[in-house]
Amino acid sequence: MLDEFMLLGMMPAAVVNGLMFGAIYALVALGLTLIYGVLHIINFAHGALLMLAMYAAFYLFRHFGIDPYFAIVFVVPASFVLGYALYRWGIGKLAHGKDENILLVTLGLAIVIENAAIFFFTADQQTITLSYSYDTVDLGFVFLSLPKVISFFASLFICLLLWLLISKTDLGRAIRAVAKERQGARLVGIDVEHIFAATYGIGIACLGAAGCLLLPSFYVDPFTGNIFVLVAFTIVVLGGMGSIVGALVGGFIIGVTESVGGLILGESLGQIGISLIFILILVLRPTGLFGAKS
Amino acid sequence: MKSLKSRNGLLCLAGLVLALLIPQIIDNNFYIDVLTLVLFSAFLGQSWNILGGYAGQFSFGGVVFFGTGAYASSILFRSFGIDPWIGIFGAIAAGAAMGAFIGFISFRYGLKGSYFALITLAFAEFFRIIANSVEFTGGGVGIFIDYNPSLTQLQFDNPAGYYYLALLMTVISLLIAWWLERSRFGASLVAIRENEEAAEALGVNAFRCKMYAICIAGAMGGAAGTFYTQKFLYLDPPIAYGIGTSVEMLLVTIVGGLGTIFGPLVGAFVLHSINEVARHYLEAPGLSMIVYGLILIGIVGFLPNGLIGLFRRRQKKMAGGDDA
Amino acid sequence: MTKKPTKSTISRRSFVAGTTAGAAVLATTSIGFPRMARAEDTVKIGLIHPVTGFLAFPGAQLRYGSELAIADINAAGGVKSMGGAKLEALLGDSQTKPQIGAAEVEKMHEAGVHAFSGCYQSAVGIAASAAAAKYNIPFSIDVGVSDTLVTRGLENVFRMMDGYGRIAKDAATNLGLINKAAGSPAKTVVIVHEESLFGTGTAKLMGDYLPEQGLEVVEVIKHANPTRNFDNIALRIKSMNPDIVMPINYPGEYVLLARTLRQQRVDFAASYSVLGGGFNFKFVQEMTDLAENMIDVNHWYDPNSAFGQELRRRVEADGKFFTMEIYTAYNSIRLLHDAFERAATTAPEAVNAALASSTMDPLFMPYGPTRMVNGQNMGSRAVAIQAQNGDVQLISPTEFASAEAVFPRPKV
Amino acid sequence: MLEITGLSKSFGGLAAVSNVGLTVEEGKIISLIGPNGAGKTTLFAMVAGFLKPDSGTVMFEDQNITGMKPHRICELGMVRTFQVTQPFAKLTTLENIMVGAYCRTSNRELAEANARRIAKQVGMKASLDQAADSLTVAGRKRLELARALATQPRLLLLDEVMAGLNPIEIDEIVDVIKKIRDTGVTVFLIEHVMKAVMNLSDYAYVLNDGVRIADGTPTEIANNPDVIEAYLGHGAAERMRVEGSANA
Repeated sequence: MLDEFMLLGMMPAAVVNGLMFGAIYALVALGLTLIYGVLHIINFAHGALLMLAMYAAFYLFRHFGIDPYFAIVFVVPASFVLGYALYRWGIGKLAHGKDENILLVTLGLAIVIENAAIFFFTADQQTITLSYSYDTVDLGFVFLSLPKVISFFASLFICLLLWLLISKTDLGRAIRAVAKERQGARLVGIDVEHIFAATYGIGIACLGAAGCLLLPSFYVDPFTGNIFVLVAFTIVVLGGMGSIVGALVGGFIIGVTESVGGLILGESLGQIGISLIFILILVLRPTGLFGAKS
Repeated sequence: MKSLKSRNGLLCLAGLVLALLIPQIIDNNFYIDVLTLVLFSAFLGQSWNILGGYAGQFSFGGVVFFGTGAYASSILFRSFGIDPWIGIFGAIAAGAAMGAFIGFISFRYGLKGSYFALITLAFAEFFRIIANSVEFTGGGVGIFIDYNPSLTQLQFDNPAGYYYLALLMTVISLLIAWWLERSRFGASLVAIRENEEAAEALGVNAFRCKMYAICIAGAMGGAAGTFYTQKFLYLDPPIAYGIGTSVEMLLVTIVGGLGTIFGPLVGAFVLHSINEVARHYLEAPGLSMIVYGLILIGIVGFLPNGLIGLFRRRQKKMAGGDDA
Repeated sequence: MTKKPTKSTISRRSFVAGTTAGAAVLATTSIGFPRMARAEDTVKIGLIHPVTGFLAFPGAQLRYGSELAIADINAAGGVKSMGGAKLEALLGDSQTKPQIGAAEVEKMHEAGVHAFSGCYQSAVGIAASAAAAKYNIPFSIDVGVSDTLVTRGLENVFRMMDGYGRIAKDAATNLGLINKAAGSPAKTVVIVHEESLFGTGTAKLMGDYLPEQGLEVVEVIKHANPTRNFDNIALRIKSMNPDIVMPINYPGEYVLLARTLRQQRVDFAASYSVLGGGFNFKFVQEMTDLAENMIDVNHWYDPNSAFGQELRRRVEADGKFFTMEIYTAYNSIRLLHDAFERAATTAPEAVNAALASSTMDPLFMPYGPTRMVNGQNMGSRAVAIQAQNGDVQLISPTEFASAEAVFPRPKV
Repeated sequence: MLEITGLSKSFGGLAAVSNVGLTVEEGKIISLIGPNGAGKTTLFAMVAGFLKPDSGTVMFEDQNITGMKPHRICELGMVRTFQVTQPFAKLTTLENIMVGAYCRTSNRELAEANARRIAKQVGMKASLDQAADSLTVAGRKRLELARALATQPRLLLLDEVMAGLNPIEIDEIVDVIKKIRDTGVTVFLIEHVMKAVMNLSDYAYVLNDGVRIADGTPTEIANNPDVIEAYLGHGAAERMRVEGSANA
């Protein structure tokens, strides 16, 4: 058995590994937190849409040989358009403004997308191998797989872009205005429905990027997306619903918690760290680390 | 108004008589079995409805009570030899205790809305991992229940037995909802749902009412757990605490009609029927569920108040006619 | 309304249809297939598999294998002792849920089913076979690792393949043989298993059996389903420096683990999995490099059998992977057909008796005729297979081997 | 009946109410007036148990109720209404009032009878089966009043029940409040509409910037220079502030 000394020795590696994955978690959570922060809805279709993005990256690679990291250029805009359309002509229309109905519509959407994936893509699990899949970056105390390192920096970069978008552009200002005061925004002439749809679109675009970044170091099947959803919820709550910085920091914390928890408690019980953080943060500080106080 | 009420009473009675006769009328065990699943879903849905529909406390982890009850009676039987027909009371108690535990933590800290929904989700996940990691639940290996059809085991050698058990449970759940709609407690829950602060100003002890509600929901979920294990004879952490059941609970209720007596029953009936019919006609993998999902979205889109809303609207019109 | 004595089924049904909207939905869609006039010119086999939901891939493979067997049998003349009665598949979908699986049993019973084959998940198999037991309808488990399936004393349940109990034994024995043949270079094993019944149960047995083969289990690592990141596990394995890494888990985790071990430059004599979820032709062909020299213990066809080679060719020509689900499903149907043939009736008691005394040749599998003890075929056996040059070779036991084991594997 | 001493509350360093004391005598209509932001609603919230005071005590019928939960205070016989009406939107008027009536009985028939009686008293008989969210502003104000009344209070705290009503509606509600007082219920109200205050009150307290600046009969108050100053000065200041922020 491993003794404590050896565990301690592995700790730095575990922390770094946690940070690597945490960045991708953050990206998944980013979409969720944005949608929650502005539209106040919990998007149950999140996992299904992530899966769809991963399939997009997969087929772009298989049929056209497009590297998944480059595929971001195609998948992100497509995801935005899909998200925008889904909200503008789907979720927004059908939900009649009721929370419970939005929940059901997104749930129904998830069922349709997942099963359409089974129907069209089959339930076969797919993985891709890139020429650099097994290349690593040697930090001395740990090997980091090159795809994960690329994903890590790409995630950070995308978080930065999103932050700039939200805080520096007119669209971002409008989004923040709508998030803060719907009626007020409407009164000053902001097309609130358009902003809602755009926000949903941006949220899904984040998923598009996350799908492309995940594919090289994971697998995709019609249910893969759900694997990341509970984690994403936890991050959203931890970081504070609606907070971009919160999602990033939350992603790192959860990534490290999972990694270190797994090391200490074993990879089965170790998962409990995530739900414990989830419960504790809800009880002790429901606004999250960076959330606006109500 | 009076005639409307007595007519509704008659309708319910007729429905009950029909439900009792169904195993005699329908000579088809598949229908009986599907109806049993409908009743089971309706019962679980009603458990969710009391907390989510009446008290307005949406949960994404309703399964946690079901799983706790299922484990309680299974462990009582396996480790202490207590027959399930007694064990079900243990399951009810365990479910209620779980309700009190989660309720105390959540309501004490004033969690509402999405926050409450998410903490229940987190608790379900928490207990799934715990059940996976401790010995007395059988860990990941789970618990097998011996196949032994007899009344004391709550196992039956024909589907009608389970049907009647599920019917009994559903009728009890309907009576609980009926009582809620006519009692001070129920009025308090609804007031809390609509506006907690205003309710408190009018003398409603919101914390206590929510605690009672979550305990009742927990007790019902616990009973459902025993029913499940005695019918399907195996229990493991994903079955006990998986999100699928939580989703089913809220799905049948919202589709049927939130905060209504018959909402969960109507929702369960319609959704199960759609699933069975779609599955029958569409055999290609995935296709039936695509249709199911589309119909679900359609129901929400066209009937924002749930299926019960349809009947409601008609009834309101009739009530108006009576007054005139 | 209270009097309803001697009416026929049909009029009773129409009575219901006229009374409640509820029954109307059910009745008009005829999803129960009215149980009338049981024609004996077909023998109906109910197939219950998870064709939707997260197990849709193995579910679809099982359904495909079953239908292939039914087509082959019918082409060869059906059940000859019953005047050439054809087999007919009733397709069922458990949606991965025990309750749906059990409901499918009732549905098919109403449709006049004569035997079942299913269900992949043990939890579904347990619920469904118990439901079938009420009618004593024969139930052949095509895949289902839990030994509880056959140890409950249900007289209608039979399993052609092994449960994890006997597979663990076979896995240990074969590993011992391979190791000894190479001069016993391997001494230590790290087991990495998933957290449910399959992984936990098998891992526990391996812990008992491996020492008998002179191998020490230095660490048992349990992981969640799903596990998103195997970096830590790889690090732990690296620090233990074992000779054998033994994964016992599902496809997604199997592949992730293999990739991570490679990325982390973990060196060992062999990856030796038990019922390795991800080890199949797809894996070996698509990730040839990674798969090279990995070993799995599983139900595998006999690569030297002409029938097996032909079956593989047909399946692949159909664009499918020739996975173990196809063999077990195929033989599960053959097992039922053989029993009907010998019983010459569909009467459940007679068919169950015929199943219990079955001595069927498994044709393309590397073992002898079936020998049922309490519903479990004691004649079957799992074998060790290895990925070599983009193909899968049977390496142990040697009497069926198609290639020699590469063990220990050459350094990368 | 109600005795408040030294009540203070501040939010993030800003004092909303500081060291306020006042007395409400049984059987009277007492007003609490003052400009916007004077701390009236905060004071009410503390009295009714919705906010914990930083210091000071609230005595109701010689019982210390400081920091008690709202529902307990309601059971003791003191109930508040909300400045921004808080109807149970999806319930009917009758059901809304019944929630209040259930405070005194768990019997459904009795609660319903009481609710109907009170609806009649406040003039809502015609809209009993109407959903609360379909009521007019005046209707909602009445509903707020009716619900509170249904808890059978001995002291009724009314927070601006006349705001947003037209003069005719105001006259009607003034009438209703007087009748309530005549049934023996003490009324303590926050009001902006000066005319109504003059008309209604037996005694009035004036709050400005969280501090009690005057008290007396309505006539005394109306002639109190401090009060006039507070209202006008603050009003002027308010106007300037609004203009200033619009330019920013």
